[in-house]
Amino acid sequence: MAATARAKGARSAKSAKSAKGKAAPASAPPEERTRLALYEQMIRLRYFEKRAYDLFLQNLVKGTSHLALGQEAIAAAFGVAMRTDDYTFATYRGHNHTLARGVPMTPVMAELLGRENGLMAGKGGSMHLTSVEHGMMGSYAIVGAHLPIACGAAWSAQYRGSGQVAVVFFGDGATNIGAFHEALNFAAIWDLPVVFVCENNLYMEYTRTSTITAVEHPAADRAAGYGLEPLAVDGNDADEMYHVAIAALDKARSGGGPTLIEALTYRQGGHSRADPAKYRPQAEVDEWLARDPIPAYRARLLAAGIDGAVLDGIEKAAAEDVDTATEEAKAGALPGPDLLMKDVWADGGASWRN
Amino acid sequence: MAATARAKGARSAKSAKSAKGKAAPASAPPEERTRLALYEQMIRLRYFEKRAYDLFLQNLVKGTSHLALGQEAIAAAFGVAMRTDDYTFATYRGHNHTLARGVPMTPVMAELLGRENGLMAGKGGSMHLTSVEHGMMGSYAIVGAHLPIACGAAWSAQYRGSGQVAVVFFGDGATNIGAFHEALNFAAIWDLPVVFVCENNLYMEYTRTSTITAVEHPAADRAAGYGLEPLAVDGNDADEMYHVAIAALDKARSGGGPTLIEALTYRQGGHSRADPAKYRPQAEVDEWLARDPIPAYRARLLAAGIDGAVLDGIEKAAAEDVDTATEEAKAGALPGPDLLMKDVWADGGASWRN
Amino acid sequence: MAELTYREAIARGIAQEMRRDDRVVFLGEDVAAAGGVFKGTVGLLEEFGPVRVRDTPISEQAILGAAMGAAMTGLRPIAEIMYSDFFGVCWDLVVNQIAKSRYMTNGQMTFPLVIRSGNGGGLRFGAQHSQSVENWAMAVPGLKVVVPSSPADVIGLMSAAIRDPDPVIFLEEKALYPAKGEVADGEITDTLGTAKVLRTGEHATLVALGNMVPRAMSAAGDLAAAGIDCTVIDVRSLVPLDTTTILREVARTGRLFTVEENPRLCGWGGELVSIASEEIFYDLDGAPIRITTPHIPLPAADTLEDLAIPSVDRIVATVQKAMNE
Amino acid sequence: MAELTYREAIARGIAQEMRRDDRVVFLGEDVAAAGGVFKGTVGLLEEFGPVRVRDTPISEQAILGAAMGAAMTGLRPIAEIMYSDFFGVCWDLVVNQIAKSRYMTNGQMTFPLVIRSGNGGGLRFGAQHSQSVENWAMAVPGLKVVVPSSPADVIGLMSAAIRDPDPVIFLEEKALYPAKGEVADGEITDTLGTAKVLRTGEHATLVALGNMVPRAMSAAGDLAAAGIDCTVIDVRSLVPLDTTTILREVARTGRLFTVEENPRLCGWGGELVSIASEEIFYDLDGAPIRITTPHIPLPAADTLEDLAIPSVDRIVATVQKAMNE
Ligand SMILES: Cc1ncc(C[n+]2csc(CCOP(=O)(O)OP(=O)(O)O)c2C)c(N)n1
Ligand SMILES: Cc1ncc(C[n+]2csc(CCOP(=O)(O)OP(=O)(O)O)c2C)c(N)n1
Ligand SMILES: [Mg+2]
Ligand SMILES: [Mg+2]
Repeated sequence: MAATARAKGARSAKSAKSAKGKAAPASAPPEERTRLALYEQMIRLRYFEKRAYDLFLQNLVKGTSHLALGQEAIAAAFGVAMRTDDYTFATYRGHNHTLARGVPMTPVMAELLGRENGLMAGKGGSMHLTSVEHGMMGSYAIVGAHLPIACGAAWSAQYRGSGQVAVVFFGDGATNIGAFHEALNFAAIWDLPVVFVCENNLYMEYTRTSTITAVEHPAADRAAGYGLEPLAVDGNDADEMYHVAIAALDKARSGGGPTLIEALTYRQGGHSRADPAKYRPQAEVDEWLARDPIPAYRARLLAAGIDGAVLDGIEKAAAEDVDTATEEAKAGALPGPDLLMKDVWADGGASWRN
Repeated sequence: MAATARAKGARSAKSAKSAKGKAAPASAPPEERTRLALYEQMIRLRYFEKRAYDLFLQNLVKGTSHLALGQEAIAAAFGVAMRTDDYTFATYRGHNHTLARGVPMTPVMAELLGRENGLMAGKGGSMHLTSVEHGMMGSYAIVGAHLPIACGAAWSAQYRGSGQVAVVFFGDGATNIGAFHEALNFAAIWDLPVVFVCENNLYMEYTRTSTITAVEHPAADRAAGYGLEPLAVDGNDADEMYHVAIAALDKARSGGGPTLIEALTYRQGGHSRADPAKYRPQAEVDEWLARDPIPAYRARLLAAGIDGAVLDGIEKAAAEDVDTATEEAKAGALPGPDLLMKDVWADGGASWRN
Repeated sequence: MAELTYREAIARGIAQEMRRDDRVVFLGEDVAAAGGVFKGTVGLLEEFGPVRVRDTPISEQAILGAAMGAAMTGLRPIAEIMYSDFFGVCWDLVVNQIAKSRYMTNGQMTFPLVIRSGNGGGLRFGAQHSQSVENWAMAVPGLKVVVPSSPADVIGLMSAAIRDPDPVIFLEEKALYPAKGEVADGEITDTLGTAKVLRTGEHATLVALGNMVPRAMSAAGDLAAAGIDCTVIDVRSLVPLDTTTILREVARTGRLFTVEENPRLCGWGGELVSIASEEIFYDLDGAPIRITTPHIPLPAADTLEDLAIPSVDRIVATVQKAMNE
Repeated sequence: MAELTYREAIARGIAQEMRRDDRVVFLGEDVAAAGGVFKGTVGLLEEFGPVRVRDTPISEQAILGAAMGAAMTGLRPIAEIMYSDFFGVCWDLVVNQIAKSRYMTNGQMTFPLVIRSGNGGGLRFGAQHSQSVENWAMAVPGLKVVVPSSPADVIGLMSAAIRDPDPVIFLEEKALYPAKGEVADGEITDTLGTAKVLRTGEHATLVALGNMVPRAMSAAGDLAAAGIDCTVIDVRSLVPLDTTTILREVARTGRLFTVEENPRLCGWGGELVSIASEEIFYDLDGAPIRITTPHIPLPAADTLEDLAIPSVDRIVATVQKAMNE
């Protein structure tokens, strides 16, 4: 599909705007079971994060935590589109991307609560969710760092001939840090099987990214600088995201090299638990709440003739899973002293002397 | 002139190729005294570096040193075009840019020889030539670092309303490091009076830059990513460089913000004294030796009716200056112990304790 | 006299200096309109305007490059690196450029700039947002390094740092942001390179920095109750280091204990012990002892983080054991 | 048995490991076609081909990110950072990502990778190309740090570093690249975390690293002639640190002298002195003394650089003065 056709060393970049047109594919909607999977994913992510939010308010979540309420369509689309052995690299805003790879809710919730049954036994915390067995290769809390790291996993896949693809999610604000630039050029020249997904939710922490970025589309308008096609898509449309994800994954898997996707979306809440997000005009918030990816998608599925009872079932199951996860997480023990000095080194220990 | 017209937030980049056409200005050649100044500059730089090379061979130059033989037109053009209080930021390959700001030859030569009468009394060495009184704000040896630093000097000029412009020179290889990306975006969003000059001599140290860069023009093809016009020019044509320099400096001085210039040129010698440059095809070297900026420019001046005796005089004077500088540098004392513990701090000392 | 939080003291210190010197400018991420992610710079944009107080992109190299270039051309910039862990993405500017350029240019340039950064653990932020990096900076010639432990010191040392002609790494202890303290009215300024003796004792000297200072003080209280009478010194400034005050107290008491939040290896306490051992070896009545975080990345869970960072109890137990040997 | 330079030993060590394990890949700037700017990797491209030996752009963050991502997914990459000063532009990957990710993920990941880098002064390259950064790395939990001082150790420790399952910072002393030494034929491998006693004496122990080792050895020769009989220890590995060997010798001789090329503050010698003072205080017969480069950026001029870095004469004079006090 044109939106992901690669023009290596492309001398001229079509504007993200025009690409945006192209990005909405003429292709048919995904088949029903795919759409149901997408809906189920979005619902599970939404319910999980709403519960996580309640638990902050009860002061059960220690440290910080970053919700992606409103951005679920992107994580869901890739979660459904990726091969089970593909690699995901996320940021501190990584709950959705972790769950979307099939990581159970309980260890994720328990990690937020700092319990021993947490995904990393409480040693990593909410910003570093990782589950290697699910291809969730980590959540990274220093802006930009994981783009080069994802290139490394892609390089390894290329070297091993495994056909795996690395998908790395990052924000609009991350496009202005040096690591972004180095990773994009590096991936392009080595034709690495990596998909760069910029979740453009318009804001860094409290600053509107457009006020500190030289171009309108922080990712898409940089694509030409790496010989890539600009690609700006609606990150709140699960079907469109799914098509774009499939195309980028196929291209990477077949040796076509990297794709840079800018998915427009919105962070319905604050940057982190500490943030009431007062800096955003109410009109803007309202506009985006109206573009919430989930209700719209539910309506679309009903319009497509899917039985509402099926969707009810999905919602009910997700709600039950969240309740169970909450109980199991709360019941988790606090990590004990034995964990403190474990696993600095591969031998399981932490000794710096002989 | 079109070549420097700024398209802030430009959504679409014209290709560097087309810009190259535009970059050769329709405008009239510089006036005669400007052209003589350009010739004099090029000759002085060329003679100086040839002598520096001889001194390596005599093992009088300590440490390393990086020549820019063949790249003189760029330094000369900016040297002539800049205002005396403008700021220059260069790399380790900075002899030419230092001399072009009017720094006398003796202290530069003496610095290469590690003498007390060196520009920094031998404490900096050839990679860090600096002369604040001449607006030569330093030569930097870590690739990329000085681009953000130049932004700072430009920010300061903007804040003080001084009308000064910062000009920063860097190589083609430097366009793939993160600092390049951060500096360009930063300069664009703050409309900083800074001119970024990429001296594209086709190579990093021993690696051809085109083999590790995703686009054909490492600088110009990135311009659109910062809302800047692509601009690739002939760095071996002193007249063209001069016009481009004047346009970029005027634009910056009048609040028009940054310009990114890619000047195509060639490093006639190796990367550093250690490098015989065997990795380059002889045909390529020959082609570029044929495009040496100096003989061509001499011929052009003669064709324009300038008396050859005037040019002979320029060459004779430059040769004498180089001889004098060599003698004075060689006669310089070796830096003494008193210098070792001086000027870590503004109080002139180096104490870390009270 | 007013009671202020450590957090509030930051804006007060910066504002005090911006009022008296319009060469002082301030930039960083979310520092202007939002008043800082730790709310340490609330009100500065309103008072000094968008030309002197500027929000930046997430471009730490650009932030520090801007500060360095501005400092070498006559301004006195303050740059914020939100968390000190992020020095990792702009370390070149700090250690290779800012720290060295004065020396390399034989004194042609000076760099009157301050880099403020939230430092240290205790907030359950995990390994990438909790480091104590003071020793990273201390190890690099050309940087002054300051870590205040009270609101009054925040103001005084901020003032001194901004007025100082050299680059100062000003580390704000995140765990202390909510800490309250009495602060005098009017202009407050202080002197870099001076340690503070917070309490004088006969038996041992505890030397602490930043977030460890209040813990050392309460440990000293408990130890006094147990019959061990300690001097407590707040280092405040690692470079310049006030060895005069510290060595005097260590020599007088004969015993040295350092309390360091950093992971053990190459911490400032090791440097201090080596200085004391070399210069006042025969005044030491027993082994100098370092109390530090073990040499591990910091875990996120509260129970684990509390086990890692030196606690009052660990300080008390360590000192008691050593003194009773 | 063959005589090899330190420079040649690098390619030999890497080739030895690339032959036995095709998970070992190598990337860096100018390392392949050019064989490295120090000519340390000549022949590797020819033997192992462009898929395993790759030239990169000037993108240190990409280089180390690539190594980290490859290591967590089954490869055993070797990355070159041309000069160790350049860690400044990729420090985040080293200290925040590579060093911490195993611990943060509760052991889900391992990072079997080696970062090679040219380290130290003596070549008149000036302040930005001459630093000894071993202590920057030693201060960060999760990194192993190795600095060989001879061609044989280059091969053996390179082999050990590549086979080690943890990230190893492998610092090659630029000043030693031309140094020659005898090297056994066939496979050579060694053990990380082991110091070497190069010479045994009764009166004092000199502990040195990298480029300072040959200087400590010749100083020991001069000192012996002057009646001071020294043990000389080559630390070789800062993390893990062979405290068993070092403390044994220091306790036996009663005197400790460290010889460090790094600027003084927070050098490994300070850490070592603090360990010795804490653990074998009563075995020390006199003040432990550190011989280091003063705490300044390194000057470029040969005369000045030679004054800055510890010389044989300075070692001899310092030890003599201290022993005769
Ligand atoms: C190098 C670095 N600088 C600053 C920060 C602090 N920080 C954390 S998240 C964030 C905003 C990131 O914005 P964006 O990339 O748009 O991602 P989003 O949070 O919107 O998903 C900032 C500035 C950081 N973690 N790392
Ligand atoms: C961050 C960093 N990486 C690598 C180097 C080593 N190095 C010095 S010059 C150079 C090549 C630079 O090429 P280019 O930018 O084209 O400039 P040129 O030397 O051609 O003028 C390299 C890789 C460095 N100094 N800094
Ligand atoms: Mg965002
Ligand atoms: Mg070049």
